[in-house]
Amino acid sequence: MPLHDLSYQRFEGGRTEQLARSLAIARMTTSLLLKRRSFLLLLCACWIPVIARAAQIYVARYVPQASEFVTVTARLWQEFLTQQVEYLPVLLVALYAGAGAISTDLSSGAFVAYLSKPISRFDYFLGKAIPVFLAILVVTLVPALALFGVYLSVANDFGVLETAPLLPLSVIAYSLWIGLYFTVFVLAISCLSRSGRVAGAGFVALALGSGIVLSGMMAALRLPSPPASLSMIGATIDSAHVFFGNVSSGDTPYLSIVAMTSLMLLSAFVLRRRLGSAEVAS
Amino acid sequence: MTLLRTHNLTVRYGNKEALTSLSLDIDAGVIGLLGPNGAGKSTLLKTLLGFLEPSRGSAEVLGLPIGKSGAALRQRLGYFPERPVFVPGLSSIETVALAGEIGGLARGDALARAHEVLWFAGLGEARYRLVEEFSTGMQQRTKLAMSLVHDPDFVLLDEPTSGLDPVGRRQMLDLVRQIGERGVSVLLSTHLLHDVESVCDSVVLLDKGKLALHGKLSELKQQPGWVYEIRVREDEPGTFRKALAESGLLIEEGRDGQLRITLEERPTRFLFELARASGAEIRHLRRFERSLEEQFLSAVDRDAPRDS
Amino acid sequence: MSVIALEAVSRWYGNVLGLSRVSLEFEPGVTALLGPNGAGKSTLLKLVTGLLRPSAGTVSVLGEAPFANPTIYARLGLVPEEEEFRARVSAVDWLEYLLRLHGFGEADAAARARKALSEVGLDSAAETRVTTFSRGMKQRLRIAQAVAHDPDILVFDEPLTGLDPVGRRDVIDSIRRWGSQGKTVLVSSHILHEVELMTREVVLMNAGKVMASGNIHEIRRLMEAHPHRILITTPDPKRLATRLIDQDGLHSISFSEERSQVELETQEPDRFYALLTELVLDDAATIHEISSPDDNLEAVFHYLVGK
Amino acid sequence: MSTSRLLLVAQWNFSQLLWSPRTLAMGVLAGTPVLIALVYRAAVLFEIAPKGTDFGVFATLTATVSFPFVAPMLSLFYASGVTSDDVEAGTMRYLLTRPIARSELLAGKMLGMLVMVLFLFLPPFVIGFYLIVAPSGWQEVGTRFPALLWDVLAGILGLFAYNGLFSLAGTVLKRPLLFGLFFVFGWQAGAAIVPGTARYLTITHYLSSLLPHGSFQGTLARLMGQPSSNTEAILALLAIGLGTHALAIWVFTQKEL
Repeated sequence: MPLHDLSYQRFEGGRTEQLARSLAIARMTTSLLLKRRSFLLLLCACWIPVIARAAQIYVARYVPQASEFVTVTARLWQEFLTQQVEYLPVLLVALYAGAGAISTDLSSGAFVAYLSKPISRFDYFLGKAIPVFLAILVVTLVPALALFGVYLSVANDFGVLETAPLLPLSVIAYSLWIGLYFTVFVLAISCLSRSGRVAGAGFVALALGSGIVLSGMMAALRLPSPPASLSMIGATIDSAHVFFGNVSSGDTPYLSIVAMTSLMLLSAFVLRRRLGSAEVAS
Repeated sequence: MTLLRTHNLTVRYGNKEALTSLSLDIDAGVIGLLGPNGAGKSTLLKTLLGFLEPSRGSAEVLGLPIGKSGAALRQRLGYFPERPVFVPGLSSIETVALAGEIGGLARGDALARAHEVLWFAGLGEARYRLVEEFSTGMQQRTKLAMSLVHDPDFVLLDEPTSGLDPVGRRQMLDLVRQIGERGVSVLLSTHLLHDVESVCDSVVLLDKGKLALHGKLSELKQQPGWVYEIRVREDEPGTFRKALAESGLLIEEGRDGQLRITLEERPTRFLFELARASGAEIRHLRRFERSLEEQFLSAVDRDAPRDS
Repeated sequence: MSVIALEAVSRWYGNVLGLSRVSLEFEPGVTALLGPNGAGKSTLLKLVTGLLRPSAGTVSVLGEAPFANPTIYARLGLVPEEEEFRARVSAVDWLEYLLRLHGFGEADAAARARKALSEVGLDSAAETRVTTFSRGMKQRLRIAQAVAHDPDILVFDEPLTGLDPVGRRDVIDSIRRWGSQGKTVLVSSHILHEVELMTREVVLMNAGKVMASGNIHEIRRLMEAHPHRILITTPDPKRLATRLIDQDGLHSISFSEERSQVELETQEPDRFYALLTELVLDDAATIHEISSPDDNLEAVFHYLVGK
Repeated sequence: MSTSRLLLVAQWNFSQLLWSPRTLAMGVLAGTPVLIALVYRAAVLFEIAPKGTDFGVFATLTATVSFPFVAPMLSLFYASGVTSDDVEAGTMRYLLTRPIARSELLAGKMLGMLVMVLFLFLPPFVIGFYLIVAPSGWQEVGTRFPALLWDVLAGILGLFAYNGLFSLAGTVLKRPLLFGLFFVFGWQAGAAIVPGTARYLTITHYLSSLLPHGSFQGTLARLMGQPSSNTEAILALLAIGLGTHALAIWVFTQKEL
């Protein structure tokens, strides 16, 4: 019987592709999030509006007395998604999953450990962005699609989809759009501070504060309502009109798209500068 | 085989030049990287890893030019950072396996290899516990495993024994030695000269971003002539020393209280006679090796301001 | 009355034991606290400096309980264990502020701050912000803040952390000096050969208890379970070994022709050292080197801690 | 307590906060009244804003931005760090081992903190007032000046209360920011619109009762309950402030850090 050598051994196996390495970070981060009961509770709470909407669809179909004031149109999906933003679910999920994502790595030294491995800084960013993005989709795209399921299973025709055949595409595109928007923004805030708490507070202050200060200003000026494109949440809601094809409503939906794109570009710029700087790696 | 070659390498850090026209040519092996604070040791490590960009000059590690090679070079490098590292919520085994996956190992391979290197690093059942709750010693072991898990050919260790207790330190140095024996080159950056003396083949000493000393450890330690260190037990302190001085020997006193005497050849009866005559008994008598500390102190500019 | 006295002191953190019924007294001079990680050294130092309260027993410093006790702090200087240290001011401003908290006037505080900085070799970095300091510079500053008000009691938790060889040498010399000036200095350190340069007085701790305290060589002498090893280099090891082998009190003896060495283990080292002198002088034996690899702190530590 | 050391700590803490990166961000927040005032003036100049009284604009500004948002946020971002700032920067141990009583140390720090927050809050507020009201003529300024004084008094008392509460949270809790955000945007907003006594456990209630130009809480809140009298409101705010400050000091003297 041979004596086994337990001393240091070299590795003989093969290597994986670059993308697999980002996905490893993403997978680990996601599983860490899902291990936290408070996060699961938050996700559940964010699904409460879904139940209300499902009930609405059900009532509209089966309770004839209610059909006058409870109807189901293409508008339902747009409202559902914008309300997920307006009444904070998207914001809270982004805050929970994203605010500490990079700052914790900076303060715990994990950032340097990741970057000393054969991955690029973009790979790292991707690994951090995917979980946040997915978490946002779990409270937007997934329930919106589930509502289609509910609708089709209770309806006896394709009603809404016949009048608006592109609706599923609109839902998907808009969900991805807000997912991308909040992911990039929250990560940009996250990489600016080594403390997840400060980053989280900054995110909340900017996301909510832009709206509060703005509406305060408009109230002082006695103007009816602030241009949506100037507040983070307002712009997100306003931009939905573009995706759902009712450009004539809302303030200036295209302006909101432009404002959001600018903020994303700014965020990307911040991320690039900050993650790339030598100071972060020290 | 050349491990690391730099040519006029200049790196700026903020508005300060951390490395100045550094030209090095180092062969594979276990190399000690020494230097006072601010000498540029960490800067050199970070430059090799591609965290910092040289403003002038070039460097090649394992035959690959730094900067351009990026990920391909880091595939063959392992890095043990000086500061603590953990991923909140992850156990030691998960952290190391993750490091393995990022280092390009398939998931199953990474987990198996993580167990293997953690075993090697001496972390037993504790590997299932959270790294953030570890003592310094266990954290350092986890860091060592993280730096080795993707099987690098060259590991950069930044103060691996810092914060370790004497037992942990001894074990860590044993591990470094073993890694070296497996054909992995090691660059050991440290302030503890004893560590370098006990595991390194050669030494690179930086001072203010420049090369101050480079050579094989055995050659550096050689002391020309017959110099001995001697310690006696005596009834009346100082008598023996006086007797030595009277006999015309060259005497120096080390900081540890031992006397250093320069003889003409190997020690003879003469010393013992002298001891007995002055009521002393020789307790320690050894050929003196130049300590790395003395070389260090003489090679660096001691009085220079060391601001960063 | 001792400067610092601990009487049956225990300290728990929840269920975790930090210190268990420790009684110790510290007098002026340098005393080193040694032990593996988790031995309770830091807990002890925090108790002495009043950052923690004992769970049981009493700690007294200059006759008073130290927890949050300003009277004690006027006469005590602490270098805490290394942690994040990001004062967003210049080193000299930081020191001046601390000194003013001691009650020194503005000019006095400024002068003392400068003096302390120059003592630790930071003069030229006095105006530099602490956040930009290297690890070693921060450690020097930690030492400066501990000594700037000229305290009688100095407590150092790993004072050499992060220092380069130049800094280590300077600090070791300073610690010796403060000890010889009559200050009571407590030092915890892991680097044993450096401790040996600071003092001979040690307290060895393990698992929250004191295993031994006193002079290193005395402790070594008392450890009868571990015989002393003596290594002798001689051109004719076989002959020397033959001469020594009939002696009483010898545990073991071995020799290697190849390395020209004789190695012996004995409980009575004094006797064998004397014998060696006799052999050389009266029996014409030639001895090139004599050394005792385990008569040092490193060996004592490893024997007591048991690894 | 020796006043000179307490003042020394306060002064040091103030200057530390003043030159911190946080103040840059907070300055933007604190400056919003001035910003809004400038926008208003521009709007009037280019005849965009509909007509109304200038003072009405100022009242809306205080009621929608300054008191419900700027004041609690300023206080939260500073006061919640009254001990943790030093702990996180690793400077706490050096302070604790100085011959100064812990109560004095924390009292000094909190004083510095209060001055800092007032320093950020009041000047833009007063400047905002003048920018908005002054063009209506000095007589109008004179008439409205007592109202401004009441606002300033309310600001001081409100920030004192908020600072105490958030200092206490910062001394006791691990996540004072989360608590604070919940308190401001969750609890205070919620308690105002339910009938009953919950409103008496908010700072906004007393603060809005004090304001000379009416409550800044929404219409719904006004329907649900009456404001307290000025004396009650002043006493309540003082009591909250003193109580929380004292409690924070007590916790700090007992704490092992």
